[in-house]
Amino acid sequence: GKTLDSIKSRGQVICGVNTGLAGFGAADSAGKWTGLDVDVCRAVAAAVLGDAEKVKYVPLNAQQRFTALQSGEVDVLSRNTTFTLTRDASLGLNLTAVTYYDGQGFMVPVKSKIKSATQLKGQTVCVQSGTTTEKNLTDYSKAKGLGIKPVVFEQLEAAENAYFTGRCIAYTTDASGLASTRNKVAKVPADHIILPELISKEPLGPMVRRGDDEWYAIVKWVIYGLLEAEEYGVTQANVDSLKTSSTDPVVKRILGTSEDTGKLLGLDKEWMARAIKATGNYGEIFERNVGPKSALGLPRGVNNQWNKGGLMYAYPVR
Amino acid sequence: MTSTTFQPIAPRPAPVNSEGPLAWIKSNLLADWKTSLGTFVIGGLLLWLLPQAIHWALISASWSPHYEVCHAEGVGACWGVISEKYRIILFGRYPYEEQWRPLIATILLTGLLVVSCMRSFWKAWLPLLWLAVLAVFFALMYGKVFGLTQVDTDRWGGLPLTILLSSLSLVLCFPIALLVALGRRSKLPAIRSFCTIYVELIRGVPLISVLFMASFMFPLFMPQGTQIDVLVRVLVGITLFAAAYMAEVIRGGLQAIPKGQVEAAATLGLSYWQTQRMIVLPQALAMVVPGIMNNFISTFKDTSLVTIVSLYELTGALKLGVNSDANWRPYIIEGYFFIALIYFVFCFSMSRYSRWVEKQVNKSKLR
Amino acid sequence: MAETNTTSPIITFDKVNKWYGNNFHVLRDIDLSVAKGERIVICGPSGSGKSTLIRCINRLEEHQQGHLIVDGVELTDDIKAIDQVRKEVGMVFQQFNLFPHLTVLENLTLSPMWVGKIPKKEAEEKAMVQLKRVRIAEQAHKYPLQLSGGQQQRVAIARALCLKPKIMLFDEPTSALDPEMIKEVLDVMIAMASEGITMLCVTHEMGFAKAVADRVIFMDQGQIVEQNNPHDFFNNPQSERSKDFLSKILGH
Amino acid sequence: MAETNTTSPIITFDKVNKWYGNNFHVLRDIDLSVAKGERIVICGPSGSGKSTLIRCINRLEEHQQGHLIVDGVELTDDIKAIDQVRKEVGMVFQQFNLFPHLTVLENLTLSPMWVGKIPKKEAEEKAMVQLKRVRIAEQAHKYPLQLSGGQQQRVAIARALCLKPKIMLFDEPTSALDPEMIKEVLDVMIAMASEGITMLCVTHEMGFAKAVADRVIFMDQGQIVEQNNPHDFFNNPQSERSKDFLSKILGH
Amino acid sequence: MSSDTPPSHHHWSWRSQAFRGIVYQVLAVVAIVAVVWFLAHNTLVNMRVRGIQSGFDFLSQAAGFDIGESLYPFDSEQPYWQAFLVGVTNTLRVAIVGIILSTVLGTLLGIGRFSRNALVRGVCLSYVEAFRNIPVLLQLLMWYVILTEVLPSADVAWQVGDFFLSKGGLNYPIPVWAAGQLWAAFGLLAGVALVLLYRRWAKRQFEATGQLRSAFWVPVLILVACSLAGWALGGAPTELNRPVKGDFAIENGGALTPEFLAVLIGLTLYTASFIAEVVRGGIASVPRGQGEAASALGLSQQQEMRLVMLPQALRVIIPPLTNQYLNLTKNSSLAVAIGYPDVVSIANTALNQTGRAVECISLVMLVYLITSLGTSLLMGWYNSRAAIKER
Ligand SMILES: Nc1ncnc2c1ncn2[C@@H]1O[C@H](COP(=O)(O)OP(=O)(O)OP(=O)(O)O)[C@@H](O)[C@H]1O
Ligand SMILES: Nc1ncnc2c1ncn2[C@@H]1O[C@H](COP(=O)(O)OP(=O)(O)OP(=O)(O)O)[C@@H](O)[C@H]1O
Ligand SMILES: [Mg+2]
Ligand SMILES: [Mg+2]
Repeated sequence: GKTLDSIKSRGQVICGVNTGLAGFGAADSAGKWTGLDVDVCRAVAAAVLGDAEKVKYVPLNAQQRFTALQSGEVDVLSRNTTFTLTRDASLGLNLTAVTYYDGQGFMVPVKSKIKSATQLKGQTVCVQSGTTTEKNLTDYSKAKGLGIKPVVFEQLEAAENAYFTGRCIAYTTDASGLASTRNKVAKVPADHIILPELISKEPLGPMVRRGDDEWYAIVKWVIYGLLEAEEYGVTQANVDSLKTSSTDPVVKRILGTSEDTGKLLGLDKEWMARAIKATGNYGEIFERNVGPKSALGLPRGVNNQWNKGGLMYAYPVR
Repeated sequence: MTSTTFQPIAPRPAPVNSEGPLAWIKSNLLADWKTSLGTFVIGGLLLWLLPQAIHWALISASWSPHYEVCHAEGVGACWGVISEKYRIILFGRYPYEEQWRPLIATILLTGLLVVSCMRSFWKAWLPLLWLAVLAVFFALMYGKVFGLTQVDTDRWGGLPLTILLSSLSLVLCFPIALLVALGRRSKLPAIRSFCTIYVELIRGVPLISVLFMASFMFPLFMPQGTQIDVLVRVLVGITLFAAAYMAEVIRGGLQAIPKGQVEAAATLGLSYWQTQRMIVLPQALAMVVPGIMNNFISTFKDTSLVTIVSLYELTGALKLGVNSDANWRPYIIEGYFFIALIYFVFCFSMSRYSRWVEKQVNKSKLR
Repeated sequence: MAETNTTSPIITFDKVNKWYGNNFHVLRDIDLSVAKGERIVICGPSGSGKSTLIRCINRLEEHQQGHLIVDGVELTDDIKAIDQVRKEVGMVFQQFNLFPHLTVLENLTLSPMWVGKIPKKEAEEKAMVQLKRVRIAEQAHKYPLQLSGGQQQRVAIARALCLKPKIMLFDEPTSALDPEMIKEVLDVMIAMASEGITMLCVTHEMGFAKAVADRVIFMDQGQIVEQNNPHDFFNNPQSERSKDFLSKILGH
Repeated sequence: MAETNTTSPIITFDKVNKWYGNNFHVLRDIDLSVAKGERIVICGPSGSGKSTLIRCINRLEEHQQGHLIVDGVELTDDIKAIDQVRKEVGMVFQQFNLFPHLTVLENLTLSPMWVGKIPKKEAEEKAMVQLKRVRIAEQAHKYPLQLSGGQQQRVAIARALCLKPKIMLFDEPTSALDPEMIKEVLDVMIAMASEGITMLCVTHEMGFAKAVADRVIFMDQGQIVEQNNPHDFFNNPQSERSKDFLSKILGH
Repeated sequence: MSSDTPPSHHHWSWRSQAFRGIVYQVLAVVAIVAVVWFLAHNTLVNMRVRGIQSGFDFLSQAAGFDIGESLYPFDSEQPYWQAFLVGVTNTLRVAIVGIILSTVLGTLLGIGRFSRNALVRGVCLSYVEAFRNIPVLLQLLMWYVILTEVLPSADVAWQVGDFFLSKGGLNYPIPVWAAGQLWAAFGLLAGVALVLLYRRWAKRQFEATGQLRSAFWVPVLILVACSLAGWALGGAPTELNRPVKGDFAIENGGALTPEFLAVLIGLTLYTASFIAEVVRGGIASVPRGQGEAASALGLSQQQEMRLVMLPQALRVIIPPLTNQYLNLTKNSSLAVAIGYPDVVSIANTALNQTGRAVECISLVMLVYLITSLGTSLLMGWYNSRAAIKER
């Protein structure tokens, strides 16, 4: 399609990412982008252009992100964005595949002695505007009759800051975001706890523009490929050796040594092998960026493979 | 009736009246009971507040770039936040090792601004100098020439961005403003009403809605696939905004030119454009230099709003640097004071300059 | 020097000196006494200090040396004394200085009502009398800027007259006017002159000087160079300086 | 009515009418022809349309009816014709209208250089000739506002002369000047008059009119009420209106 | 003599000014229409190709989000247009209070520049220079940080009587609504009427006798007495809704949030510095001759100020003052940076939830345009009424 052609001629995938959410999309002081969402972009670039570094990152805030994608400023929006019906149906966007199953939670200071979200009756809660979060908070407050007073901020940092200075009793966003904030932004992470309630479903994943089904397919299948690679044990370390040694027909298809699955997508047959080589499989990406051993320390939980009790169930690469 | 011949009396100097500090205090501070009361109330307040402020800001302040020091009891201002973070505040996310480039670029551009303010440099080659310096500025900032590594515009930030946005938008808005101002005084109704609508429309809305439009909506206005750097779009937004205000300032100057000047030019046979270029504009612009400076000052201040659309100019860079660092976050107020000082130094010197120009202009009106 | 010493003087300048700033010596050793009812015309080249001289009389400018006594009150820093003198002295400016936000009538009643504390009705009646005197009673309810220059100046004269002053000061009252309007104003002034009010008038209208002045004073460089009755002054000026000046203003 | 019809006219007004806006009929059926070299003084009360009349001649105002022919060119919408006429006609304004941001010399060379397209050096030489003619060559490098009013007006005259015009228009050239300076300007104008240039001058300086005018035109309410040679006009005005007017401006 | 209206006539040739004018205008119109068409066309194509929905129908859908502060109750089930309305009232609330406060402060500062007291002059000058030369956004952010960082948290709030100041903002007691309050309000109204009557009487007295009556203290006294009387008549209700310390926050009573306070303080202090300059310029613009004439008429310094200088200065002051009011209103849009739910903030939320960027931003612009135009018209009307009558 057009998108793929222009990516090839420009030699770069343009990827919309978060302005700074540790573990998902953030730049370090040297300008190097890391995170789960970022790795997705890298995998796509590796599959399409053969080089995971050929990505231009465009940091977008909540308000900018959809128009940026709609107008063609970015090729793919990989910015912890929740898939919802409205966004699918009315914004002219396509939801590719879920890369992280999340839910919205609350963070409160330990010293407030709040143990449950139901204790937040009549309290102020800091939230970033222009997110599903804001709406979920309202729904939850209404359903439970809590009368929560939102204090809404334009920018993530402002909302976090207001919480840490004590303007609000609680801070709400996706649980992953809470963990990221607590570990990266709080002075003493142990002073804050994340309440057990998750008040919404937040399937996060990359989006692309409508009207270019080939490109849509490529992004979607790169993600499924990464998932299936994990399922079948293909890793960054063993991808090269498996190319020659593997006898598993599924693995062979993923690595393009038997069938040319790439051709159907308009790519070459090595596409998935390169992606895995560049970023590792989904499990590796998760571990590296947000997993228990990373700075964020999130449990794998629902984001585990389907056969290990999680929700990650890739369509077969076949 | 007798009369005398004229005997000029030589002028004498005025008798010395009790000048000196005491007399000054008497007439300026203690003239009558109301004045004295004011002096005591305000003087008392100042005597009470100023030492506290000085104590906080200077005497008990900590300057060391270690946040632990600031936590100690009795420490006032924690300027350490600046010693620690000044590079990110001044240059945003520009690559650390390459920050000499924005430094030089900023000095160049500021120098050019200063030079442009001097009358003796108001020559025909000044615009060329501007072009040259801007070219060097971009070469330095963006790189990719002379073996400099490329630095994308999304990593530009801090002071260079502030200065770039304000000076470039001023330079660019000028020709637009000139045309619009002339258009608003045109005898042709269609042209006049277009210019009026433009000016009134822009002046009726806040800058941030223009910025929102530039950064969120503009891509929708363009043919598919056109990509315009967000920096450029924001620049266009600010420029169009500033041009409307500038046009009004210039129009004020045009209105102040007596009709007789145009008539005199007409009797000498000058054409419309000759009259504008050689008679009307030189006088009108000289007259409104203070207004132009004021406009520049507000544009300079207004660039701080681009932080709302996620560009990291001074304010944004400060928040970027300090908000994400839990140890320093409580001291962001010191950071704000720091950039407030930067803004103040720039704006204050510009407003002084405009006062000076005003005086010069008035002087030349007298013999 | 000829002084009309028939009655005791109403204004006395005694070695008055004035400086603008520290160096500009604008009035130099002025000695002058003006008798009650006397009509004096002051002329002289631009910048010679004519305006400054008459503005000292109602203390719009203060002198720094010498004594200046107006109607028996010496002008010093004393605010009471200044107020008293200002009640006795009316002034008409070159630029009229009418209050543009008030109607003609309000211009005239302002001071009587707020300073003189007389009721509005009475003040308006008196104002109308003065307006009739300057022959523009029908303009009473217009605003100053709706009038012609000559009319404005006549309002200004009426306003000054409403104070019932003993002394009237005129500072080039006709020089901002068109030729036709000059006459209107001069006519009013000539009429006033016949009523016995003390008048000091800075003007270059030699016709006026000849018609009404008791004395013409010629100033140059902050000094009184020559004073004489109009006939002698115009036909037989004594000093070089005045001859030169007269030749210029009468020459064309 | 006496008209100097010795040569063919250089300016012809033929039933010229002009309105300001839609209602204000400012020039009414003006018929006038001016011979080459003639010197005409126009007078009349304020607002009678004198300025408008002479401003029509170089199309600073446009007339709406009738024909106006200047030096053989009829003035219409045609830009070329207007440009041509303006090259032949110099104009001096009451308020001088010098360009304050240019030096005296630059004021004079502006039009020759940009319109006449002659080299700077030549333009400056010619300008100096004119400046000498008005006797202020030594002020060439000053700025207009550094000069006295009389000097400024002389620069304005020199500027107009630099066009080498066949016709000079003066609109009350002395009425913004101090009495001492009026003479300087009138002297220059009288000198010019003797050089045979066609002059139209709005002025109330009757001395000047008597000294140089071939014809005096009296206007009122947009019409030419009376025209005559100066001697007859001043001593024996024909219409009531001019008698009245003359009594006023000569009266004081 | 010919007819008394001018004939209209035209020569249609390229050398005619009028003809050229028309050609230029047609060119300009074509160029501008082309640009507008280009942009509109692109937008439509872009939206169609990507299936972006457009239109203002979303305004009647349920908003689905809560608003932190609002003058009147707002529920998330109410439609978007009502949410917008809340935003507009929040904007106006800040703007109107800010305009009043900054006018008072600015006028004092401006007059202070003419004080005979050098200290007063110095303080006013430093204030103006300091506040004018720092971006207003920066000032808002600073005030917000000061309010949230420096103030104590709710459990250790500063307390004076029933007033609490904490990170939660300013909490104050509000009287519980009772009939007595209504009476007091009636009393106040009656007081206003009485004051008007008094002023007319005082004016007549002055005109009749030349005697001046107090123009400030007596009216104030009347107002206070009347409201007290009304309050007493109504049974002198003293019940108050007092704020109390809750577990995590101050509860009950009235509250001003730190966001509102920061916006208000920031805008007021910033705008006051500009108004001070406007006032100073206005007073300085009255020609010196006016003051001299007033002195020559024997008016005292106060009378000169009140009767001659101020009425004239006001005409110079009003237009730039209007501009400052408009600026303040427009600057209130910066509230979005510190979380105050003004109309821009509401529009941003709406924009994100519905994706109708064009519509939402246009709505915001429209709100401000209407405010601006409305104010301009009002001031234009005032100006034409107050303009000095000329020929
Ligand atoms: N406030 C002032 N400060 C300094 N110098 C002044 C001031 N007012 C007047 N002067 C100067 O004092 C001199 C005398 O001024 P004054 O107005 O008395 O002259 P004048 O004789 O009235 O002249 P004119 O005929 O031009 O009105 C002039 O040189 C003038 O420039
Ligand atoms: N541009 C204009 N629009 C409308 N009316 C005008 C305009 N210019 C002049 N007038 C009016 O036309 C009339 C004649 O004006 P003009 O200037 O020709 O008179 P004048 O005889 O030169 O008077 P003065 O001696 O005052 O200069 C006046 O009543 C004037 O108010
Ligand atoms: Mg004078
Ligand atoms: Mg005229």
